[in-house]
Amino acid sequence: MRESVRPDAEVCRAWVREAAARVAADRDRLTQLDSAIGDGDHGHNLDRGMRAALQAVEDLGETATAGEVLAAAGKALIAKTGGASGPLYGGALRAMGRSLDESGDLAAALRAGCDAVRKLGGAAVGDKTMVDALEPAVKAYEETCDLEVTADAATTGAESTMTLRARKGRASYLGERSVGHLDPGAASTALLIRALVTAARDVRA
Amino acid sequence: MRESVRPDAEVCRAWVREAAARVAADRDRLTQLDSAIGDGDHGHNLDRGMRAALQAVEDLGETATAGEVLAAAGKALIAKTGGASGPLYGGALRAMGRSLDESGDLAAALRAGCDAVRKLGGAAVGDKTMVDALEPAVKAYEETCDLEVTADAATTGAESTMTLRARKGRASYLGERSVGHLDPGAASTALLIRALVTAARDVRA
Amino acid sequence: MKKVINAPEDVVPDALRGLAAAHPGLRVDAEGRFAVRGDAPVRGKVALVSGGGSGHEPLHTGFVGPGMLDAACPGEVFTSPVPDQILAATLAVNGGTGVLHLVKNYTGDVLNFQLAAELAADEGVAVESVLIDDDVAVEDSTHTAGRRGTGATVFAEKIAGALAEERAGLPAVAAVAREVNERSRSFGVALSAATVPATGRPGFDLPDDQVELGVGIHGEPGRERAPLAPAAELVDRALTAIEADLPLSGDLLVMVNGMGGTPLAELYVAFGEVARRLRGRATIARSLVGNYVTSLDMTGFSITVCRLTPELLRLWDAPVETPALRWGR
Amino acid sequence: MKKVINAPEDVVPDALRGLAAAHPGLRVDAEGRFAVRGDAPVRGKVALVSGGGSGHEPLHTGFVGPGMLDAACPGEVFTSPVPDQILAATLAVNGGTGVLHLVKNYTGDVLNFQLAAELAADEGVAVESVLIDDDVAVEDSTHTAGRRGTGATVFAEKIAGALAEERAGLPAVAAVAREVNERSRSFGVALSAATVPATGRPGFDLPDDQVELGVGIHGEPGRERAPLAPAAELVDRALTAIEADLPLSGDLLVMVNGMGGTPLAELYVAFGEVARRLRGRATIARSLVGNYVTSLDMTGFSITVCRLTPELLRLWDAPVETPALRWGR
Ligand SMILES: Nc1ncnc2c1ncn2[C@@H]1O[C@H](COP(=O)(O)OP(=O)(O)O)[C@@H](O)[C@H]1O
Ligand SMILES: Nc1ncnc2c1ncn2[C@@H]1O[C@H](COP(=O)(O)OP(=O)(O)O)[C@@H](O)[C@H]1O
Ligand SMILES: [Mg+2]
Ligand SMILES: [Mg+2]
Ligand SMILES: [Mg+2]
Ligand SMILES: [Mg+2]
Repeated sequence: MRESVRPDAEVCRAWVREAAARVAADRDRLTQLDSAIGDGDHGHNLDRGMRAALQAVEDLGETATAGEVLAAAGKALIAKTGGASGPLYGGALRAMGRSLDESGDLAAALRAGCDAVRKLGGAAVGDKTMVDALEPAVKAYEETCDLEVTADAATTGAESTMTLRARKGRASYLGERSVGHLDPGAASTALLIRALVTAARDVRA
Repeated sequence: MRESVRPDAEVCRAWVREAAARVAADRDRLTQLDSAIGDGDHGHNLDRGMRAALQAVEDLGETATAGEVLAAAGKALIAKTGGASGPLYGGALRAMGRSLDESGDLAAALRAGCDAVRKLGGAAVGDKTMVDALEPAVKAYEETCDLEVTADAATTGAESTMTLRARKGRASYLGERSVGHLDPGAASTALLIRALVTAARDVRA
Repeated sequence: MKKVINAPEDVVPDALRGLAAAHPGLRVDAEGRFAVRGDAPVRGKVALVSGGGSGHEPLHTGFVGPGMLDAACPGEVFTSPVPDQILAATLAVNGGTGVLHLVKNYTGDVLNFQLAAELAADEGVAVESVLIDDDVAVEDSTHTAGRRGTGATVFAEKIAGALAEERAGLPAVAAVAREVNERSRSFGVALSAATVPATGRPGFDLPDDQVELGVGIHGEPGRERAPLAPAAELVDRALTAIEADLPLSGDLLVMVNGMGGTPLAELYVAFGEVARRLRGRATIARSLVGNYVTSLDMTGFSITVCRLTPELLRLWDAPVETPALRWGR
Repeated sequence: MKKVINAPEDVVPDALRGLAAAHPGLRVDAEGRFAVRGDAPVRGKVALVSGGGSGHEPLHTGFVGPGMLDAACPGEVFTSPVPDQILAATLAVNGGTGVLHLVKNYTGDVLNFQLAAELAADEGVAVESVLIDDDVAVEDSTHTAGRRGTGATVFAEKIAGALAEERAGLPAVAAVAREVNERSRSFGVALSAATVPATGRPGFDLPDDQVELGVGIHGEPGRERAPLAPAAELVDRALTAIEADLPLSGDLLVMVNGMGGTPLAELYVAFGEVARRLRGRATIARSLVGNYVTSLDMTGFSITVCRLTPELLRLWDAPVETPALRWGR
């Protein structure tokens, strides 16, 4: 088994940059997913939030730590995203930041982020939320320390929401009618994790 | 020159019946004409009014005079049509009724009806209103006492409104943009006069 | 056509039944098609009667009550009321000191109110009529039907209603209504047409990138089509048209009125632009933002401005208690 | 998309600027995105703060003023507000005796208000939160997100606001808000979807002959589609759903609420059907008919019913002075 990555501030900055770019590119797709089983704003929310996060990170001094970078991004996400995903993603990034500054270890940080989402939102795997992408991804990283495998697990997890009936979030109002649609938050989670792979690889290369 | 017809109660009843049927059949076309340069209700207004007029005439006793038939129809038109056309057509029929009971003569009655419309509405020929169909029809009857010629004059008059710019009624709000459309009230006037021809012929036959 | 109705021909009486159920302070005759304030007739008070086609709610039924109208007569949708109902309402509210008919200037309304006034006079009731014609979109000349009555109707009903409540005589109440009309101007902008229940189709077609400038409240097309533009520009077009006719300064009463299908937030956006454009040149002393003179589900807005005098302002502020306007009590 | 706006991203601050211009009795921070009553903070009074996505106007900004809310925080369109603005509003209205957060039960609203409450507590302000979850269209269980908050929000804001105005303490004000919520139920019917400015497309597609039963106020699709039917039948479906959860008898407060794009006359038609259906079984003691909790330009309506107690009725009747509700003063 590989060793868990110890992302530095540069990797974290690159992650936020890459994530913002991917969310901007996929904004309309994510919003469309949310139109089908939610209120049609997820892509726009997250795009607004990620642009603010990117700005906040760029406004940070050169000396900021990895943890400070994620904390700043998380705070901006909370301040600008709104909706359910704002506090959830913002809370996750802040928890990851705290964890990184303590341990420096990505596995621990990912677990901390996932715990934050689960604690804030109360959702478990199978509820058709971002947790369905996040939890398997974190588990995969814990087991393999392979970022590609982790990103694939997130994607597979996101796809698994297609057949689920939502029990949390706005899609839950649809009951049976939520089946047959991807969860927008799970889709964006897969995208954010994929951005992390790219960031880690590009910075190292 | 022929002699002016002296319509009896039967002809007047037949006229109301025939007019109601024609308006019902052309209701949507008249409303559509009104949509283009007015508020899109003329056919529906007149249909509602003519149904009430027909009912009122059918409720009349056997002994009602020609004048009483038209007065009842006019009163019902005023009570149920609404809009500009209700008082105008209702007023015209009541004036015709009064004239018929006085003189018995159709030429005089038509002139009285036309005068009533002009007095109530203040429109002259060329203003793009029902007067553009009514006035030439009445003049044609005064000159020829020929109902076919009269109806043709009404139709020609109605068609003449196509190129006019409206100065009265709702179409006047359009200014130049009213040009190129038939006036709905002129169209319905042509139709009502045509109904009179049919009624007079059918009853006599 | 998608509407919350039972049958197109029943919309007016059905809505009147709902009005009656919702507002015990009104007396509603759903068959006779008029609504009067519950304590009518008020002895010794000049009574105000208005009416017009339905589809403009809350105009006029929503303005019946102490401090405003004594009666409202809704016609069929977008069709003026008939003399019978106007006469019945006039007789029901006559308090012995005369009745004021507030009539929006449309041929149909004018003719039907005129017939009703003649019938009322036959029954010994003194009726005066005031025509409201505030819409600057329409050419005004003695050779035409003249300007349409739109938003200023609300102002006239409120202000004349307040004066009547103070027991002013019929000439004074009529005079103040005329004064409000003379000092008021309106201009409307439509983004899409209304669909009348009876026809089930939009009254006009408007391409997705066009607006109808100077639209009428009965779905009459306006005078000009223009490209869809930001709110600031649409407001500018409307105010420019108004100011060409009535220079704006001093204390103003301003209404940004929704056509029915436009969200309140958009009306506030428009009002913000009005305020910005008038800043430094005139004072918005009082305002209304909302749906007051609607055109069914039409989208768009109209702006109505009245140049206030201290007395008009005082009467505007006087207590009013109706379904749609309520303050001071 | 045709809207009276400048740019989609400016709708919320632009509308707030219009709100400020129209209502001098409010203090509006368009950048910070909240509105407070002009005399805030009111010393010794429990302050009420609510908020939620924009696009539901007059909810919540239209309910700020004496007798109702102390502050409202509008989020982006159909998106819950963020903790910063809720915190700023909370601090701005805190009169020293605690602040009540009235939160509609949506995950986003719950989380953002929760974060704001924690931040306020850090600054020494006592905050209690009451969740509004009155929408019977949604399955209610501990395993789900629970029911949505809709029309009962207006009732809770009004009634708790009245009690706070009487200087009741935070526990009592929170308790009466909870009581209103427990005694209230809602159900919505959409005829067409709303178009959010940012996306420019309707939130869902509804065939011309179908309605969405149990629709949410953020354009969330409902639970079931059904054929378009007469108003009487649509009302019956809504009331049947409500009564399955809360048997109706005694004195009721009933709101027939428009979704934004539906003409007032249709809402009165619906209210007439509600009154007819309840006749003989319950008393409509008070009612509201109009646009109170809208969904931009969505067409359709919702029904909200609250089983009143004499005390709730007394508080409902207490004076209120806000842009959208005003009586008794
Ligand atoms: N309780 C929850 N726990 C975890 N994730 C949730 C929860 N509720 C919602 N989500 C996620 O948030 C996504 C929706 O985000 P977004 O559209 O931005 O917020 P909103 O639903 O408030 O409009 C959902 O697709 C889901 O993945
Ligand atoms: N002043 C007038 N004199 C004569 N006819 C008129 C006048 N005003 C309107 N009309 C006629 O009435 C017709 C419109 O009738 P209708 O649509 O029923 O009434 P409204 O315009 O009130 O909706 C017009 O097409 C025109 O022929
Ligand atoms: Mg969403
Ligand atoms: Mg017409
Ligand atoms: Mg008409
Ligand atoms: Mg949302």
